[in-house]
Amino acid sequence: MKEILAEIDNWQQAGKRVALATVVQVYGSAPRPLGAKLAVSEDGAMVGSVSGGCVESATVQEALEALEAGAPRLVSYGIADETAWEVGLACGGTIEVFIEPLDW
Amino acid sequence: MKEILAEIDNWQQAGKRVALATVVQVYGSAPRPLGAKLAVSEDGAMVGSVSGGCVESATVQEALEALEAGAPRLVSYGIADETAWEVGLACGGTIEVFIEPLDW
Amino acid sequence: MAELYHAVAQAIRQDELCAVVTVLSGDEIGRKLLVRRERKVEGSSSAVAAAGSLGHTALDQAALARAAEAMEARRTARISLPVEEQEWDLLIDVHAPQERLVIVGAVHIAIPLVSFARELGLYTVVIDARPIFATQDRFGHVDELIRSWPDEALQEMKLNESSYVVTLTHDEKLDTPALICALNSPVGYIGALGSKRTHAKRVAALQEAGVSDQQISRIHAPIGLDLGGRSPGEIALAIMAEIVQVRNRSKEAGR
Amino acid sequence: MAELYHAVAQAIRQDELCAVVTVLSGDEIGRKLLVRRERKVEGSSSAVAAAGSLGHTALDQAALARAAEAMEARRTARISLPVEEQEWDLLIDVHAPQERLVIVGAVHIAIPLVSFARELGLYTVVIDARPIFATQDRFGHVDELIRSWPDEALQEMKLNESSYVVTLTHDEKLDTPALICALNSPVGYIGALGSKRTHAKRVAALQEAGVSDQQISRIHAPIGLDLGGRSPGEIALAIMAEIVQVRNRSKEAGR
Repeated sequence: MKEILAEIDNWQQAGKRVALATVVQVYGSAPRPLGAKLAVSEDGAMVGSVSGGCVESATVQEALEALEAGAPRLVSYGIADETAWEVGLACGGTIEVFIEPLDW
Repeated sequence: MKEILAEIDNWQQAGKRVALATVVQVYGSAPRPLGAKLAVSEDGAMVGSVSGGCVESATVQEALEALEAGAPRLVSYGIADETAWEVGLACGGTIEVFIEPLDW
Repeated sequence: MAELYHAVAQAIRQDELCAVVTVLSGDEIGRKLLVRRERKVEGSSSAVAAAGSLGHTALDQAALARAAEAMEARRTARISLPVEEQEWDLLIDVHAPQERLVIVGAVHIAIPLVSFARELGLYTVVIDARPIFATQDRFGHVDELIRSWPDEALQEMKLNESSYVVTLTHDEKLDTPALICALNSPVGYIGALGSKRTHAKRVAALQEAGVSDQQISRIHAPIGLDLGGRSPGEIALAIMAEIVQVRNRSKEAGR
Repeated sequence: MAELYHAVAQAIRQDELCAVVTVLSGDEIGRKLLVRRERKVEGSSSAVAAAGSLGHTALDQAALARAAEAMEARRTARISLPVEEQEWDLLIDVHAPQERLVIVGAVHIAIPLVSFARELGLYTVVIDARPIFATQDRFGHVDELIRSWPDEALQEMKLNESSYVVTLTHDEKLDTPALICALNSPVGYIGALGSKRTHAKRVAALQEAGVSDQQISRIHAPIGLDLGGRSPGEIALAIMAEIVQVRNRSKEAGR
């Protein structure tokens, strides 16, 4: 978390809303551990990561929707086939990500 | 030693005489351990190493002289000042090198 | 609004161990509780609910107990907590200070030791005043290379329970002041290279400097697990293995 | 002429443990003795003077004894040997086969394990038939990445006392045949990842395959020293520390 605080500060000081995505469950051995974080600003900029790369863009989409809705959500990403492996989620399986507006 | 065998073979097959230099004593912590080897062909080509780089050329000179003389010799290299460190012998001290014609 | 986040961000910035509990599903989704440690007079500490709420007093209390365990184990966990005839789906997100290995003496053993520590995710610092040892060439892989006297450098660092200090200089004049500095801090591991004979001399020097035997007993010497090797790599591995073992045993015991 | 050298070169090429003793100063400067091991019927071995001479029978015998010790310790040494009222200045140059870590299963733990082994100077091999595990991306740092069935790959390798085999696949169908292969060789270390329960099942499978209990007892399981961590890096460190400890104890005991 420490490594993304400065960028979140920048966004908040610029008056932008921010959403936070956190890995809350890992089935199999995923590239990023439980608690790994991705922050997303209302204009779609991101910092941090929740996977080796392949679910980041989907997570940004969900994060923007969560900001619109003003409510948290729990999302599951299943990565089972070889293609997914190749795009970077090195160890397969499923991850669950909790996505919330940073309004607390 | 294994990594220099092929090159020694090449030289011998080309009819060239070869000298072998071996680190036989290390005072302080030198970059190359006891037993480290440098082989030198009669035309001054070398393979392997006895230091991080700074006593290699002096060793090649001694090796060529040993080939001329047809006899082994024991040589000491003292590396004490900062300049020597900077040229690559990372840990200072003194090394002793045994230099012999490979005629056995 | 944003108060809880700012408390969390502040704790993390100050390298303080803390946990954020979040309700992940159900009616209370998104509710949070911040758990920090309160240090008591005699040095021990206990976890306290510092801010926020999960919406029910009984749930807050049960979550606090589980958060305290997770903090001691330094392990983020997803749990299902039964309180008041409901199963609560919670994340206990532990924010632990970055572990740091501080190596006094830019000697040969320090080179593989830095590699091992980095592979394990530790932040690495090497301190040596001697310019011929502390070179970028030898330590291009370290996070921080400090060219100054070890005790001065250590005094300026905020050594905490997640800091591990190792002295490797082979030189009493450098090692002993560094050890005194480390012993005056709550570091999680202190190890000193040297034979039993060297260590006996060191103990005498520390006693003379007024360090108590109880404090001296915190020093691991001879350093490292007994893996039986003598090469720099083997000694570095033995040291790294000992640090990990000591750290994990402290976690299990609860600090 | 050159006969001795060719015998030495051949032994080194065949990954055979041997030592070359050389007189470093005095009248006999440059004289050499090659020491190899003779394997006895019952599996043990003893060092023998295989070629050359230092010029005196008593000196050859004394040097042979010291060379045998140095070979067991895998340690090149400069010694001063008193024989016949003279101090002989000798180098005992030990040529040990390159140590090799063979990892079965390109799982996450294998990534830091390869790093640790390479830092210690071991040659590293990772075997996994599953293309999604055995990727260049994950294992760019390994010396050799073999994409085939573990037992087939192991059969093709010349496993010797300086080879260490670790199975990490979490899959009995892959691990068990690999273990049988390793047990049929003189490898210096065999370790298998898995809980006590997994290992009990594995022992049953090996017994059913006709492997003797004495052979099965060569397997280190649960694998690794007890450092108390659960992360891939911690487990890899515990495995590496165990391999080094087992190797060094074998050296001390003499193989």
